[in-house]
Amino acid sequence: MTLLLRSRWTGYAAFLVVLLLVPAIFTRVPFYTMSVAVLMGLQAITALGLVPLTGHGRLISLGQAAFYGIGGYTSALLTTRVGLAPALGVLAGVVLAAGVAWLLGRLLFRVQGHYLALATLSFGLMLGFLFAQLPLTGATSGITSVPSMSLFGFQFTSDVDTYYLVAAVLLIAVVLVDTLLRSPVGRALTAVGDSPVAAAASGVSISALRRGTFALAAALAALGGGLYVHWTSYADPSMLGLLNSVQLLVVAVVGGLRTVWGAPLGALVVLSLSEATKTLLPHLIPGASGNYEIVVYGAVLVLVVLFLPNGVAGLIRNRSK
Amino acid sequence: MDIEVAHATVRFGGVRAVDDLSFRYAGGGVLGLIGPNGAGKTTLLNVLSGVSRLDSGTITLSGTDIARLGAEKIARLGVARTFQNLQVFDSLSVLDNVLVPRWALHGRKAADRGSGLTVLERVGIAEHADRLAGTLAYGLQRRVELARALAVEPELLLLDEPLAGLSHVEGERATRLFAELAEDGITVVLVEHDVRSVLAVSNHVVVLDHGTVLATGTPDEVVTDPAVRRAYLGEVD
Amino acid sequence: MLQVHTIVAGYGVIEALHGVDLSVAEHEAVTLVGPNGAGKSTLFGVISGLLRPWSGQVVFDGHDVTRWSAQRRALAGLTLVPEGRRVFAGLTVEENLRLGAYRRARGKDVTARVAEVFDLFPRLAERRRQGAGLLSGGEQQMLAIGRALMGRPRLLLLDEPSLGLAPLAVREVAGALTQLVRAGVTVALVEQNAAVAFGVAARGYLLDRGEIVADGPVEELRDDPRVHEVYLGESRG
Amino acid sequence: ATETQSTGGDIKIGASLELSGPTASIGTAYRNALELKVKQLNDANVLNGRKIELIVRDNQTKPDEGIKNVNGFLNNDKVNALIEGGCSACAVAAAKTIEDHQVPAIALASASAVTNPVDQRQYTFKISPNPSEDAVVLLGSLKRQGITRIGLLNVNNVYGQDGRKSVTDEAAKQGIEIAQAEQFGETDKDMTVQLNNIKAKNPQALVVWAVSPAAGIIAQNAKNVGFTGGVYLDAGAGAELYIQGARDAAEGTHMVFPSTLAANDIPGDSPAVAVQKKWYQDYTAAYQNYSGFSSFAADALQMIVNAIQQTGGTDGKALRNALETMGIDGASGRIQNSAQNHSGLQPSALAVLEVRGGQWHLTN
Amino acid sequence: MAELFTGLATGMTYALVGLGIALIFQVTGVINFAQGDFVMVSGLVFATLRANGFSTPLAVVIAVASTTAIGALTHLLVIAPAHRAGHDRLMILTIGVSIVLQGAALLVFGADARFAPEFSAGEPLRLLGVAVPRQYLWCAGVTVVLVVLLWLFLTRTVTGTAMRASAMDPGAAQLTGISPKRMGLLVFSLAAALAAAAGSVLAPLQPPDATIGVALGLKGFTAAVIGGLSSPAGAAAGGLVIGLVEAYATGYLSSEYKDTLTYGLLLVVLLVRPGGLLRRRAEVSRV
Ligand SMILES: Nc1ncnc2c1ncn2[C@@H]1O[C@H](COP(=O)(O)OP(=O)(O)OP(=O)(O)O)[C@@H](O)[C@H]1O
Ligand SMILES: Nc1ncnc2c1ncn2[C@@H]1O[C@H](COP(=O)(O)OP(=O)(O)OP(=O)(O)O)[C@@H](O)[C@H]1O
Ligand SMILES: [Mg+2]
Ligand SMILES: [Mg+2]
Repeated sequence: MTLLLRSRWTGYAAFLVVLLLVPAIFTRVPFYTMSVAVLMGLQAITALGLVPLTGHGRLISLGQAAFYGIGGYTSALLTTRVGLAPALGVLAGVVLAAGVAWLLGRLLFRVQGHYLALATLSFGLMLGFLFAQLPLTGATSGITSVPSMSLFGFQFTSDVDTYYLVAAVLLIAVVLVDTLLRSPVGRALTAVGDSPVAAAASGVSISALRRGTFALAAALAALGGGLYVHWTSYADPSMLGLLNSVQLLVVAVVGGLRTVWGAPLGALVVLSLSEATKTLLPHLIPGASGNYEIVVYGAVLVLVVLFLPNGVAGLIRNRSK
Repeated sequence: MDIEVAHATVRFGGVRAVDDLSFRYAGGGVLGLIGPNGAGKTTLLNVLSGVSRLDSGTITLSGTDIARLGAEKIARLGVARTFQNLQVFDSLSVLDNVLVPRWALHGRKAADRGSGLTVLERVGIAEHADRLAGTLAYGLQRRVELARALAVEPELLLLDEPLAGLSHVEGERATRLFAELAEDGITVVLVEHDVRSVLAVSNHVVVLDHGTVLATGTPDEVVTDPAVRRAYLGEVD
Repeated sequence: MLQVHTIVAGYGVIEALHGVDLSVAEHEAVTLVGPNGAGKSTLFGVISGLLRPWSGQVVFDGHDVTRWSAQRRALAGLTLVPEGRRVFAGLTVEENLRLGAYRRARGKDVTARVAEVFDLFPRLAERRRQGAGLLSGGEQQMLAIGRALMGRPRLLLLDEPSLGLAPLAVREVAGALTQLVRAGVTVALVEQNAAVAFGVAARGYLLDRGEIVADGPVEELRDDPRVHEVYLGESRG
Repeated sequence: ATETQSTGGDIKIGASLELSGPTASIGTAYRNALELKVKQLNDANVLNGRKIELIVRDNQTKPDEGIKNVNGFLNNDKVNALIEGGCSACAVAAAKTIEDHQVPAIALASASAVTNPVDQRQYTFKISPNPSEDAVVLLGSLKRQGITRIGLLNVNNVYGQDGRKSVTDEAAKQGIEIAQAEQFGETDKDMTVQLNNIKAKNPQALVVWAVSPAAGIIAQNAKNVGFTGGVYLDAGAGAELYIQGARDAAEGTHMVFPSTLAANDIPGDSPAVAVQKKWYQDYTAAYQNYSGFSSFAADALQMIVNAIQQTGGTDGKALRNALETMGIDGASGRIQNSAQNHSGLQPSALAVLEVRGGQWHLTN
Repeated sequence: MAELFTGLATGMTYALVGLGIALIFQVTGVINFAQGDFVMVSGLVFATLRANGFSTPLAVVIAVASTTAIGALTHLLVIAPAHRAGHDRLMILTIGVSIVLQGAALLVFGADARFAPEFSAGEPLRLLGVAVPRQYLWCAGVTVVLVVLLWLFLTRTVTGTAMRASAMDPGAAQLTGISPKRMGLLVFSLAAALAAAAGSVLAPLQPPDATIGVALGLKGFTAAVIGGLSSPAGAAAGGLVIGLVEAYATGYLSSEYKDTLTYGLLLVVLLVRPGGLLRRRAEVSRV
């Protein structure tokens, strides 16, 4: 037990150290910038919800971007139109997204769990098209001039400042989700994923558990989306795109769906890959502007998935054994 | 726990898996439930545990009508079951398999390692506590099913072929366990094709065929029933 | 017909078989018995090609088939009825059976063989258009056996064929196996039902913790104290 | 950040363009144009020995990627100026970063949010036909022909919605009635139903805000539903691609576009006209097909170079000031920026063109 | 009336892409995100060949052959080596393939759309007062033929049954002599061939460019989903339903909110009929 505790807290500590080292590294390695670091953090936060939902509960969501969008738009609207403080705006987005997910879950999980993928797909598309049309959400132009994040009087305007904020949020989110997964609730969730019938017959309230997990995933996505709009000062319908949901699944699967380390590792690997191909390849193949890098990026993605059956996180765990 | 089944019917398309079935069992001891393949035994356990719904008829457990309750609600009434087609939680450890129902039904306090191990010891798989349940041999997974049901601390225990795949040695041990459980006051419903064991531990036996009661009585009464011999045991024995 | 030389096999880092030797002569019926977790299914997995051994050799019909895929072995006449039935849940009973003869028979022949299986298991005939996943446990077991018979194997491996079958059906299966052996099919059988194991087979092996600890004619094994300790228990098979 | 930028060496210009994703064909035309223009400028040695170095990166039409590209250019490549492609959302999302770094950027995107509000877009400029100016030219032309009732069909994205708003506003001013307005999705391939709804209201002309290949499909659909009024497209419809896509339905349809596209028809031989004609010829010689989008990219680069020549250095702030007051006669026509207007392509650059004999010509 | 024809016409294009997605899903449980890119490749090959003087039949044959080869290669190089991979990983692998195909197509064909003439030249036909381009009849014919052939293949031939079986339990399939790898190869080749047929027949109507794969795949995916993902016929029906809903929403409600309405309706359908439109019962196994 103490060993377990120790390994767990060393994991968090190591992660903290890595997070703190990122600025130093990212300003020295040619293809990184702090904005890449910020985006990695945001994608990690957003993809983190897929670990309990998809990794343990075996529910595939293709609507994670919809909640990312709900979070972003809610905060963008409340801060620009009502003048709410950004932190409160983000909070409101998180609550709204979780609430919507909870209600949607009420309808969805009453019937069949694995139709989640299909229903979230249509939900995301519907919402995306709606936001791209409504005058309230600025239609396809989106909402511009969203104020920067501020907390306790501190303004997060630069990429570096934003990075520290995102890193802190990510660390807290990772610890929370990890704690949840290690708790009896997490065990029950895994049980529901393995055999819903047996879990129900064991007294587990499967619909509540699924709904809760869905809401948690939605809340994390909304958190990522909220931080994103205050960083770029801009919310636009592409936030809700299906491709964004797919990208989040790619991040989570490449990282490893079964552990909380999968989301940050996946974000690190996937984004590094795209940045590296984009910046380094033109130097390797002269005159290869543009399209070679897409091919190489896709091919490397395939190789990573082929050779790391349990994601990048699995690799690290195997090594340490 | 008193079981009353009245005019229960479960249809699948044209098939009547349970067909206007009625019987009553006063509870306590072991109720043996036997019958040929496809007689409707598993289907009956499914409706008793809320996994399937009745198409018509009623089922009451100690006076509570359970026809409209879901599996989880029925579990809260103190009903536990095992599955004929293994349904262990593959990606959890053996110990966690038994802790899930303890947490769900009795709260965090009841779900400690010690209490889990006690249950595992009872079915003889404590040595495998920390292995992933999905990697165990078939016979051991069968016992994980049993342990998980016991972890509920049920009043009514529904066992669907709990001895299938167990070695003789383990089968005998499990049969003794059923008798002990009955002595502890748990009502055990035992579906099993190992007739010798069923007859040995049951107080009362119901024989199903084509979804209805073919015969019912003490073990001695049913084995000598010619209809049972013809439909289930075969002429010779 | 089959020789297995010093097979070592396992899963991940766990070694389940520590150098097993076994052989089955043509037209012979052999049984492999042992406690749960001994490695019986693992050994059958290796023989059938579902599992690659870490080292050792499988020789079938004079060919070293160790590196052959499972499907190649199946087409060559080596068929396994796997543990846990593994019927194709989304296909109908009849489609399952027809696939049993995949690339080994055509048109009318297949239909004739299906009819033979229906003769053996009339229950399946009643369910021929039903999805196999919806069958009762015993019906699925019948289907798994029937599917294997469809391919007219020369060496038939059965991993607990009696599992989930009602006594009458067990007797029918045992009878059918005896008939097959008489008709010249070679059979190897894992069974927890000692009556079936020792009834059908003439010779047997006792596997315990990944090693063969005894072997010989079934009459001898029946009285072997080691067999009693880990397999038969108090009662007599 | 400005002090780290080079003052004596090569001039670095970063271009974040859509080379994959739904608008890759436009981004690719921009890249071709930039590469051609860089070569021309370097060959002509316009910067006295200092070479222009162009770095192109794909933004996949995604704001996230756009931000990463722009940050990489500014922080790692230390570029002296930026060019952003046609993805409006990418340009808007990157605006804040560009302000922070005080490096001038010229976007080729059309949305007004790219340069508005100007006080938050001090360093961002754009060159592309402004929807509002297109509308002025287009509706002015319709009005002169005595047309008073039009139908409107636009694609449902930033480009189309901007156009719809501009046309609606301008129509109100000119006293033209919009009998029926319809919309279609970015990936839609059949607009028969929308055109039927429009035709049912009997407008005299149809105004279309769509890009290729949808624009070509619309021309065909319009013909098939039997719409007999004039068809007027906005600049996005594309040049050759539109004609190829619309096939014989293209004949007689119109488009507002920089007159460069009909370079051979432009009367006179003033220096301004010569620039347009030369670009048309150069681009066609280099890439066989002329792309109507190419001139914007060429002009963006020209303006940056002019600013460097003017200020004699690469200080971001000085360049910005120069761009803000700059006026040139570019390949796309007259461009004149001001403190209030960072989107200086002039209506005078635009003309209404017509397809005759499978070629774009100036409408008589 | 125009709504009906337009709806059916666009629906058919969704259906053609959805067919292959449903086929691969039904047989392997994998959602193939590269299906739209197969269509794209075939469309580009077809259009390029036509532009270079090849006849329609020859261009179709070459387009189908080359795309089928790409499908087979996809399986051999990407899917087969990932044996034992879960569906989530396989899905990501197909996303990787989709990215590679898009990049490769950009390199080979450039970014511009390619235009191809219709299979049979001539003015659009007048059906009930509506002008319908002749190519749509080709689409309709091809869709119907493919759906019927596929259905017959999957349910009436041993190979079709074996294919479905190997998806349900590859191990058990091996025990009956089926090679899951061969079946996988067959299914990917078949799906690519379907995509290729779709790509050629659609090219004259929807000028293909290197980047349309994603949008096509999305529509096909949606069609397959509405059809319950359980059968190619379902996907075809799903495609037609989306096409019709879109067309009628555009015609009678609002072209501005047509997509919102379409997907809102889809969501409602999924909530009311979780098995998709065509399926009566979702379960195949019990406890
Ligand atoms: N979901 C279903 N759909 C169709 N038929 C079903 C379904 N469930 C059960 N059946 C049929 O109902 C009958 C009863 O099945 P059940 O599983 O209850 O039998 P059983 O008595 O448990 O048999 P066994 O001893 O073989 O386990 C069987 O013939 C089975 O095929
Ligand atoms: N998938 C697996 N992963 C890891 N270990 C496994 C796996 N399958 C079996 N084992 C282990 O291999 C050993 C042998 O198992 P096997 O299934 O061969 O036993 P068995 O003799 O068939 O038992 P039973 O009578 O219960 O079926 C056991 O210790 C088991 O836990
Ligand atoms: Mg049963
Ligand atoms: Mg076994």
